[in-house]
Amino acid sequence: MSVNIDIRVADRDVEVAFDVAAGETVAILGPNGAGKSTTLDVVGGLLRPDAGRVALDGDVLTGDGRWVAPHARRTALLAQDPLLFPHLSVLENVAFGPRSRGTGRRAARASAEQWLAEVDATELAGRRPAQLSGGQAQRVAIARALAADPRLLLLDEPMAALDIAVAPALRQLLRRVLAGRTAVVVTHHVLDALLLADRVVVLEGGRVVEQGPARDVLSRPRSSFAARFAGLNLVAGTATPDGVRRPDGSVLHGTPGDPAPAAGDEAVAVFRPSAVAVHREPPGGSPRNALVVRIDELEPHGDTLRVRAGDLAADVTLAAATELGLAPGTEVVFVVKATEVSVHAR
Amino acid sequence: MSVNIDIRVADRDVEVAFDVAAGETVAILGPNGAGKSTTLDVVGGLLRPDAGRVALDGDVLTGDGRWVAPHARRTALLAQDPLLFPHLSVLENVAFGPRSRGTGRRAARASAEQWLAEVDATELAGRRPAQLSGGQAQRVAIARALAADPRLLLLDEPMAALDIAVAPALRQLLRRVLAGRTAVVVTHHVLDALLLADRVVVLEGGRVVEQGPARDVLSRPRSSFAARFAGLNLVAGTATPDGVRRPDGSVLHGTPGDPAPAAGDEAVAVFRPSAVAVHREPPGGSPRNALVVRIDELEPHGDTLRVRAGDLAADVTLAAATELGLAPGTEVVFVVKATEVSVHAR
Amino acid sequence: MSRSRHVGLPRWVYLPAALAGVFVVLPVASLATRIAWADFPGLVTSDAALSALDLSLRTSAASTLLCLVLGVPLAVVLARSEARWLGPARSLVLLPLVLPPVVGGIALLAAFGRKGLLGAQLEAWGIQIAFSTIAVVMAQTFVSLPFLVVSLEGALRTAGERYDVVAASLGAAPTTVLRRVTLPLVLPGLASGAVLAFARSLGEFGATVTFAGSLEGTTRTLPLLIYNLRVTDADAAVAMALLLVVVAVLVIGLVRPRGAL
Amino acid sequence: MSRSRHVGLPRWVYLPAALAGVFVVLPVASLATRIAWADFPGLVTSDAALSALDLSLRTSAASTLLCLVLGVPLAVVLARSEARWLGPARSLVLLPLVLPPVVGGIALLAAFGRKGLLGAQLEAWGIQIAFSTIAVVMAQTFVSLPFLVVSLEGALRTAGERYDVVAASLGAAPTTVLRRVTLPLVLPGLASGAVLAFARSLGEFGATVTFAGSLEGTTRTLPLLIYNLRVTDADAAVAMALLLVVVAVLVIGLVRPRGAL
Amino acid sequence: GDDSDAGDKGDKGDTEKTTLTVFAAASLTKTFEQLETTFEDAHPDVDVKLSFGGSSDLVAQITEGARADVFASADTKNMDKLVAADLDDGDPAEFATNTLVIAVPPGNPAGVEGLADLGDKDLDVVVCAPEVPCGSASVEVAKAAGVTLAPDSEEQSVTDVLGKVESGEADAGLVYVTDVKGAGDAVEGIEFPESGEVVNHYPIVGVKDSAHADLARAWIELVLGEGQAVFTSAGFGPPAA
Ligand SMILES: Nc1ncnc2c1ncn2[C@@H]1O[C@H](COP(=O)(O)OP(=O)(O)OP(=O)(O)O)[C@@H](O)[C@H]1O
Ligand SMILES: Nc1ncnc2c1ncn2[C@@H]1O[C@H](COP(=O)(O)OP(=O)(O)OP(=O)(O)O)[C@@H](O)[C@H]1O
Ligand SMILES: [Mg+2]
Ligand SMILES: [Mg+2]
Repeated sequence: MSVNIDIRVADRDVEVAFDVAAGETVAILGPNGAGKSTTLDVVGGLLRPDAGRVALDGDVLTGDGRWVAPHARRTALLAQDPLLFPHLSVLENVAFGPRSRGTGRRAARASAEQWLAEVDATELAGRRPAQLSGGQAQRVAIARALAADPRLLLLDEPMAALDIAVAPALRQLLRRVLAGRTAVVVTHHVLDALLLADRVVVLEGGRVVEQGPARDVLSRPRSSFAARFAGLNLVAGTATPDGVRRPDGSVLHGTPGDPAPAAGDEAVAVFRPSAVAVHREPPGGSPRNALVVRIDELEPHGDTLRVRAGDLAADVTLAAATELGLAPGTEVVFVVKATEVSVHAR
Repeated sequence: MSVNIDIRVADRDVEVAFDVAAGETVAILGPNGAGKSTTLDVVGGLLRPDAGRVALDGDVLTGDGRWVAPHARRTALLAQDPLLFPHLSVLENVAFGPRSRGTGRRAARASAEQWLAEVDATELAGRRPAQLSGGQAQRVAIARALAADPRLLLLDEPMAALDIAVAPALRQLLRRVLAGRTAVVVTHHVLDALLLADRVVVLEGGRVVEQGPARDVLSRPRSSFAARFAGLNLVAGTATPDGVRRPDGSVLHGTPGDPAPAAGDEAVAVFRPSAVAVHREPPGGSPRNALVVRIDELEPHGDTLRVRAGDLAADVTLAAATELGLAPGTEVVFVVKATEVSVHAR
Repeated sequence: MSRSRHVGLPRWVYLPAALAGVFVVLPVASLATRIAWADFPGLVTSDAALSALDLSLRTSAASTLLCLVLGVPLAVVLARSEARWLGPARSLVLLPLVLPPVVGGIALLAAFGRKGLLGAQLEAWGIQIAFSTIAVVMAQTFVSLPFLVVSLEGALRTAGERYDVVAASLGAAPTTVLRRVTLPLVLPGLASGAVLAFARSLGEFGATVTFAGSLEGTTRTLPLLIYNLRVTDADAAVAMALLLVVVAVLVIGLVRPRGAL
Repeated sequence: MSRSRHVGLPRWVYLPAALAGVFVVLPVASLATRIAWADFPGLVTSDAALSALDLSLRTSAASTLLCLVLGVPLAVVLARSEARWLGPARSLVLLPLVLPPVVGGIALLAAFGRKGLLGAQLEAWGIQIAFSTIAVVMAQTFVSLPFLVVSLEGALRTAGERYDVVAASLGAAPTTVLRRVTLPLVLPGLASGAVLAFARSLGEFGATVTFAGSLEGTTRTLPLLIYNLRVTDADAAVAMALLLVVVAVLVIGLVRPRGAL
Repeated sequence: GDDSDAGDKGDKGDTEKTTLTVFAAASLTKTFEQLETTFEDAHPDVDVKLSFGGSSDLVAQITEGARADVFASADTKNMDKLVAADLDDGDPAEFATNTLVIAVPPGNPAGVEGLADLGDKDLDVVVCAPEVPCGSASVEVAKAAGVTLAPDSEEQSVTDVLGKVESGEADAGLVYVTDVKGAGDAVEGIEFPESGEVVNHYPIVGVKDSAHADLARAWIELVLGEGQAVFTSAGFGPPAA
């Protein structure tokens, strides 16, 4: 299910082109009004672009004079507003997709119940949408989109309005269902982008300003928007009980993150540059990780200084940098507490 | 404008009582379906409680056999769903509140323009709500609620759906307008709670499980829900150019946070316990802050250990704690990087 | 046990509303005072009355059905299609509304009568429509259709298309969307439209008498009987009219879905 | 330049929709074929025709206005109030719908006629309604009111109350909510209702002739003239009917708001 | 004379009754309903169906193909239309006449005494519209009497005139003698000398191509013969010819 997107919507000044490989999840990031929802609408067939084309596995959905109706695209779109059908119960809402695809009443019901259980909303099955809280409605809408079993899943801010207690569970659910599925997810949250997406596309003012593998974009953002929330340190390796073993055999200690990896799994350790302390000598004390590195460059970042060494970055104040006499080529120790490092399954 | 709330909505199993002092902002926190929106609806007069009362400055709005109609309460409610009037332009939407209160056409327009400018949406003034992106609609809805100039402002997740580029600006705007205003804000974000609210009320399953000054609840949460996202270190003092001067004269270095304080202002430094490293001796290196403290207690916190010393807490791994031989009564150095400490104006 | 968020109505609204109620109810109540109640049971159970009532109910039900079958698609097309030529088409649907019913009957004769446009063809096939029960149903459908179409189209436009779009993106084909989302959502409007059509059919007189004639058991519906009776026995006519009203209110009361008029 | 999200319609829908269109348009078109076009201009510009047309337009406009003034509040109360007694009240509004118009006229006489319930009182105040233009307007209002009320109530229920609630919480008093939010949001439904009421008034015959009589310039509206003419000059009647149709379609086409029927 | 089964060409089973359809002017409603009983008593296997309406409506329906066996008109003008359309089966025969009378509400509250009072503008007077038969008769009578009528309404039918007088809405109206008689106590009739000047004639005829021409002839015979008593007692005058 690879997707080629190359579209233009003139009256919203949106002109976007990117591809999604088969089985890949792409996250779209960007400020309000950047054209994220517009892009999803066009791919889902809810909006006709002025020009360009959208192709799924080579089948042209839009463009070249062709037009495939939304229902025939098998692209489920979860919009920003949950828009549950007010006249159907929660269960009937979730069963709507399967029923529309011709699944029998009983099977559709069973699959709806299963998806409701997945989003932790089993007890809401008999309610009307008007009787749900905002976050509950959002969860049901997620279940409904997933139950439709689409070839391409389009999610527009699926995690907005979720309380922090459910969000991790849903993030894990999404990770599970997105694995091996072709999907496009709009999000404002860096962790969602990192954990759910293989690749990231950053939109600004209706144009793609940056795209690439999620790790690259998030660790070394080039666009100003991505830079504001990304710039993370990402260290890949295999999971150990208390951290990640790097290819060179050293272990980076951390605490298990949202999708906690089992020992031996592929994993990635994530920590913010601001959490990295820079020392001339390895210090004693609680921090578990002391990495000896050679500074590549120093770049000012607001009133702090970003110290780059290989893949890693540390943010320090100007005062500290002066005091320590940091300069490119200096050998230093990057120190980061294990509690600041979260280890996620890849 | 003090508010007394003591209500019961039987069919949603919500039974909530708390007060809001004049000029105070209260944040309501809690998981999905906890009854947050229900509480706001009752206070705003959109829902009749089965029992109990709501009083504004002693005037009974609901209860004791009285009932004041929503429009007569002067309580503006910004609901979770922006619900902009589809038949009015953005400007007319924002001018709706002032017009309804009897403001002249021109004055209402002027005030609407001003509020639109405040939420950075001036260029949207002429659009219809259908032509807005999700986040744009949310911003306009905020402007509309503020323009109504209510005695009591009720905000239900005002920051959901906002991109991270606008969110800080809007948070500052809200801080400005909430200062000295009586308001109740529902939020899922700890930073919002900390920065916008004087007091925090935590709901779970329709009941108040915890309430108190924002700093107390966020630094030492007692309810399980609050514990999941709070537990911050908060250090109050006066702002210096690069940190906060504590009452004892020592300076905690940090980077300016969202509402950056001017030097000499009252300020609060915020940092997470996980960012605090524990040393036996002050280490060299980039961290600016080394605080000598005596350990009060050690409490296990998942697979980490929370080390409490006076007002401050540090999270360390069990391995580190064992290695350092931490125990109550031990004198240790809490080390935290200046880049991990954000300094906010109070 | 959902409790809807609720905003009060301005008090003054009740004054014109009550006035409107009185204006509608008072004449009917006055009519009831004119009835010789002693004769009433006998009058309304006479053969002629029962046969007319039976015919009225059957034809009105049939024409309401026909209105639904033809009118719902038309309303959907008018509400949802954006084709230019629909603007004028929309006005044409109003024709039977403004035509006095008798003229409507003449128009139907001109189309389907023996000498009408299609009539010759139909006659050749051995079908004679005019002056049959089918003609009654056609006359009623002709005058009632616009009521269904207009009120349903208004409801469809008010409801908008947001949920249709969601349903389509979940894989529902247009027919499924129509059946499971669009129409259920406008159920109050659809019910209002059907009620209007049924009521209009039940009270239909002019087009029926012209196009279908007035023959007991075949084409003489209750309004036609009432018209006839008025010539000979005004009291009986009034009693029969009251019967019609009661029956209509009962039927409508029984079939209307919750919350719909 | 908003481009609405758009879901296609099932293709089969166009078949019954087209059938419905044909069923409505064909008779009227057939009628047009019966007209002696040479005489047409003369007929429709005769004094009698012009005076009847003028009277029809004036009375229909007046009764539509009256329907709006009385009917909008009634529809709002029926759609928004939750009082128990409104259930039966709702059915009562339908009465004039099912009453054959002639009986409606008799009912109006029973209420407002000289010997009617209120008539004696009115006469004492020196008000005589019968045989006046006011009677025409009353008869038209009586038969048209339910159309406005029913279709507006359907639209109000479909639209729901979410925006009303928002408006109230922004400090809008109920009257402001009604004027600036509730009614603008159901504008398509309101327009449909007004069009229905206007059209029904324009075609009204039975109640008018019974309650108001038929005198040129005072009470003889176009449908009454058509009925009269039909006896002596069927062709003239048909021509006049066509005039009525054209005028109605024009008036409705000119006044209807964008997007409304 | 009635020859019972003579006209029955019914090819349906003997359980099915043969239907004889009679179209008659509305003013004949009561009398024809009486005759229906008489006829059906004499012809037990025949079901008479009566269709009443304005004479012009009925003619229009017959020309448009309505299946009628007999047509009885309230005036000669409409009968002539049927003949002109060549739908008559034999010559129409006149079976009754009718004259005008002034109808006033019970007790005659306005004190109407004669036709001249109907020219009084202060009285509420209703008449039939000149286009309908009773209206043209009213115009002629007034002309003959030298009175200028001042109507407040020109009604579509006799029934409407009667309705206005019964309800007290009008002080006086011009209707037929039979109408006043039929209305019983609801109105009073005031005779006036000029009424003889204008006489309304009621012709009847069989309709061409009737499937039951014999039965139709039997009905017409009943109307012209034995049935005359019924018309007389309803207030009709005898046929002029
Ligand atoms: N129906 C419409 N007509 C015209 N312009 C529109 C319409 N809907 C959205 N826009 C505009 O198009 C641009 C892109 O909107 P879009 O909804 O795609 O933004 P987004 O990236 O999803 O933003 P958000 O994060 O706020 O949801 C915005 O400037 C918006 O104002
Ligand atoms: N109209 C209703 N009828 C019945 N129950 C309702 C209704 N609306 C909400 N509820 C239920 O009442 C409870 C409280 O809902 P409420 O909307 O107040 O939650 P909330 O705290 O605002 O949650 P969220 O964070 O998801 O917005 C929930 O269990 C919800 O399902
Ligand atoms: Mg969006
Ligand atoms: Mg909520």
